[in-house]
Amino acid sequence: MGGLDDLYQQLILDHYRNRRGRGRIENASASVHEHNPVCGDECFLDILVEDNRIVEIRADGDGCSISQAAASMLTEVVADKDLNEALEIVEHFRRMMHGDAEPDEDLLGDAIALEGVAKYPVRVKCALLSWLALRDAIASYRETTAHGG
Amino acid sequence: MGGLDDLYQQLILDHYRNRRGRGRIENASASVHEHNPVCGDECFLDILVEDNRIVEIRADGDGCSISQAAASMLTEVVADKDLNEALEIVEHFRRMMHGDAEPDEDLLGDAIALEGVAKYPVRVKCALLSWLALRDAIASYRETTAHGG
Amino acid sequence: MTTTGSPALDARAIRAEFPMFVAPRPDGRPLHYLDSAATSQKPQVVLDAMNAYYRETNANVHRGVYEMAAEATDRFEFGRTAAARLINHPREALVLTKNATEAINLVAWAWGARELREGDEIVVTEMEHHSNIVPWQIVASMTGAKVLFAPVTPQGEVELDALRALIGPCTRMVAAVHVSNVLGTINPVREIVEMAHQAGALTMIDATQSVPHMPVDATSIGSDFLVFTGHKMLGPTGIGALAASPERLNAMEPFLGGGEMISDVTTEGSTWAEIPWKFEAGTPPIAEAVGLGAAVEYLEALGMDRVREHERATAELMINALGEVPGLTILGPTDPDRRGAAVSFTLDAVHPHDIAQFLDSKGVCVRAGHHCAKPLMRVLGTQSTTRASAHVYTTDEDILALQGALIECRSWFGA
Amino acid sequence: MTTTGSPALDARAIRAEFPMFVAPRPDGRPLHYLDSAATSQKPQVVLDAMNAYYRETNANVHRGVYEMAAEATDRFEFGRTAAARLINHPREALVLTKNATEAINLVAWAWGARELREGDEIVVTEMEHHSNIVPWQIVASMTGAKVLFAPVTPQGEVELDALRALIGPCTRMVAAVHVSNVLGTINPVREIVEMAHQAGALTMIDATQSVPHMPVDATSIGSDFLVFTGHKMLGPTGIGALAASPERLNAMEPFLGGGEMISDVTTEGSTWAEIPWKFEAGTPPIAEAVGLGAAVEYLEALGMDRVREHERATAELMINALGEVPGLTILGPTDPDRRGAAVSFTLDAVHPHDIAQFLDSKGVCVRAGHHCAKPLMRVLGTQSTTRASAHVYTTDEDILALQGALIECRSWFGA
Ligand SMILES: Cc1ncc(COP(=O)(O)O)c(C=O)c1O
Ligand SMILES: Cc1ncc(COP(=O)(O)O)c(C=O)c1O
Repeated sequence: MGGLDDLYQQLILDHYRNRRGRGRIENASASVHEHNPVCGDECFLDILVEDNRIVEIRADGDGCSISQAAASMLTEVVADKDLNEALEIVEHFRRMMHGDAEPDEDLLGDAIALEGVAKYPVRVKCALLSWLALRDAIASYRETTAHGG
Repeated sequence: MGGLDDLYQQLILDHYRNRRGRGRIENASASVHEHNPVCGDECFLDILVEDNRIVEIRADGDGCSISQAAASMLTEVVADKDLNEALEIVEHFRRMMHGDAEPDEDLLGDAIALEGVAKYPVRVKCALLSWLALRDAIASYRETTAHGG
Repeated sequence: MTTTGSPALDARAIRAEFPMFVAPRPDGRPLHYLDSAATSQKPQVVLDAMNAYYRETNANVHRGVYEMAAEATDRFEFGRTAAARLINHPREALVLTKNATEAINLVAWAWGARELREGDEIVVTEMEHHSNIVPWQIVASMTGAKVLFAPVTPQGEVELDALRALIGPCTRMVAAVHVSNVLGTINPVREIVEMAHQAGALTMIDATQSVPHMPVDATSIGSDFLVFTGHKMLGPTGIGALAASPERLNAMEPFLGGGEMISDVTTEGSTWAEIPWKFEAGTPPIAEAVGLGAAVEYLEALGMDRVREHERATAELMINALGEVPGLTILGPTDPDRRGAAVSFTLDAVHPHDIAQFLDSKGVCVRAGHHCAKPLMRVLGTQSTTRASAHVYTTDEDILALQGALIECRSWFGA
Repeated sequence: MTTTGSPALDARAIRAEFPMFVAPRPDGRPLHYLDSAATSQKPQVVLDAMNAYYRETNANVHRGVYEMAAEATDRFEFGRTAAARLINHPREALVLTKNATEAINLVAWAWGARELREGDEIVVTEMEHHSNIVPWQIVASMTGAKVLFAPVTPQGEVELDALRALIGPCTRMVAAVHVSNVLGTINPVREIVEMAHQAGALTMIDATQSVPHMPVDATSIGSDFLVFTGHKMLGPTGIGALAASPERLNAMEPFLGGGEMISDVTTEGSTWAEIPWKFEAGTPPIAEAVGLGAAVEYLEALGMDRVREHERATAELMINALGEVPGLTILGPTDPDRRGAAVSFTLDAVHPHDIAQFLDSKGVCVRAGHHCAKPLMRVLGTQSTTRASAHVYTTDEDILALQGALIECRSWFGA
């Protein structure tokens, strides 16, 4: 069952069973709601931004172990990061998922454990769900503030 | 080249080269215009009816040897026939073309030579063009007279 | 045919006729293919028929004078004849399409986009596949018509009284699935068709999941339209069918325009060929029709009654076997007489994606997701399910492998 | 690949790779297949790719978690990638359809039926295949738009000045064929596209007869839409393609609705998947896409420049050989640089049906009829023509056999 262990590394199962950063933020600076068209899974992502920094991030919604672990890892790795840094991390993660980048543990933290997902195209969508939600949340935050919100 | 000789019997080539009953009838009792959707060939068929009898029949239009010979034979075999008899002959010919009837030379005259066409589905349409035109012409004649035309 | 003379199908013997089950997988994993509701495997005779077509008589159909073209036309039209015969339908009223979805869209566009008016209503059930929902939504949005959904009980049955109440003077079309691809429910389609006809509405029966698995008599169902798809009935991809009433087809304006479907074309306008060709524009799926014909002959030789009996028995076994898995909940009817062998379930909190992934590592192929039936998922109160589904080649071992893998899966994910 | 290193294709070696030409015919007749404009023969590699798909990894695409389904998706999407690469087009803007006809209808219905208004004009040429006429007539009759025909000279060329004069402020769409299936004429499509765009009209290029036979660069043609079909380019039946500008596809509402093409479906309404899947409803022609991919790879290995050079040389030989047949008149351009190797002709008063029938008895397969181009037939002043057409496997012997059979045919029918 080598393939399975490759995919479901211990770190992933650990994040899945003990999700970090779960829930919602009352007074979020930006909130987005994404869904995975393949399985219907949903992700609610909230960020609280201060001085261009993610001071709080929470992800909610049900999903498979990969999507839950990915969300859990995301909330850890981008916590307290500057918005541009966060976007850079998301982009690096996205490229790793598409097999376009050598994974960099300094950027990704625990999320490097998701590297094996890249071999399972359908599951790539699961892993990316919350991460791309963050990208959209940042874009939406910037749009609102640019318009004086 | 057996197949070819089977299809193009001498009688067929003879009718093709010397078409009988070609042309139009000025004061026709009924006229129809049919075309073969496969090749675009057209057939103009006129009949003159008196006392329920086909006193004159002419077919016009270009076409392949099979369609020309079939039209030529038609004009001979139904000449002077009662409308019901003519319809019966047409139906017998139609069934022969679809392989549904043993050909009866008494009914078909020279047209029995077209029997071999049944094996060539695309050519069946050629052979039937003028014959089905006659069926339509009789129907149209009857409709007009029924409505007091 | 290698099936025994006994009434029951010999699924093991049948497997030997399917190349997919004959060759070992490169990594040595067994193959317990339980995703036939998504697409079926193909017997060798179907591949042979298509290969023979390409090798012996490949030519474009319907207009060629030369013998090879006439032979191609014969083999193509034989596929239509076989498919029509299987469902007891007149062959001239069987339109070949690329899949069941196109067949439904054909009606939605050719009839609906032209005939529907503001305030008209189309009634579907909450149990429909997206293919029997979205085409109606699209033409409704173009015409101002409305799509109404007949409710489905949490046990996975259409509420017939509520459906009856929904159908009214504004109803122009009632569209319902024969057998649910998610729950396996067999719907009382004759009753539904009668209800609709009494109200003067047309009917569309989605028989995509019934035609492959049981005797289906389109004439006795009596719907105006009925669709099915080749790839789920042991046939190739790229072909489906619309069986319609001949009067309806004759009355309808065409859908796709182009070669083959015309009688005459002028710069002023065009006239149409006879049915069914009036609805088949362009070069049809020729080899695919040949393959479909071979699939129908294969099913006929097995006997659709026996195919249904195998399906019933497999459903029963599956429901019993799954019932023994701790934490597993079966969705939909549990009476095997009232369902097909597509069985959806949930397993504690383990997500369907994880289940399907784990099962794959044991050689068990199942589907996880919304099964193109999101409105039904909402009724069931879930985002996705895991579905195991069978066909004539499904054996007891497949079901036992599924059961065993599910038990292991549950503990692996620590549920 | 068994072709030599030399610049010219070795058609005899190529034939050895096509099962249709390898097996002798049961009645011993030779096979001079000169009907490739209707459909092409298939190399063994195309059949092998489809068989391998069915044997090794047949599963429904895009949603399956298990490995076999992911592999099926890969092979399917590889077909799209290959087809897009062949015409230098972005893969996400290449929609797979069942044939070229459906691809044109997709645009006519999804765009035309929704966007056209009374008084709008669609300009086509008199040289179009019915598939690029009838869809426009159908949506015109639904919307009140008009279809205008740009004239073609008796020599078989589009009158560009007249076309330019026809295109005006009411023109919404200009639809033109790249290479005529009847006359072989190569049209100046870049010029036509520019004319249309200057007037603010959209453009549809029917590249069904060009993509199989010459390098076609969709990006440099620059049309909004361009279509082609698998079965004429050494691929299987049941697959075609619409190459569109990505912006256009994104802006368009969908056509066929159903599984695969949605993002979300609710009882209130639905949202769509990304392009190209937004336009691919239901189970796609999976094995057919795999076969198309193999056909593209085969053509690429031959080299499209060399394919075109073989086509040009064959056209030249055909025109010379036919020119020596007494009583024979070639329709369309005679300069091989300006045409493909589909050559229509008349032979005294011998009817095309009789010619095709006689030729068949000599093993020569040609097409007789209106070639789905009745408006063009009227321009040419005939009801039907005989057409011989070639592909990469066409040899000099085929052409000489055609010539010889035509000479015999003429005397047999006593012309
Ligand atoms: C020029 C042209 N356009 C369109 C078509 C239609 O192609 P298909 O029948 O594959 O849809 C053809 C082939 O018949 C053609 O030659
Ligand atoms: C119930 C039902 N209807 C329609 C379809 C659509 O079939 P296809 O994808 O072949 O068009 C399916 C299969 O996915 C189905 O299960």
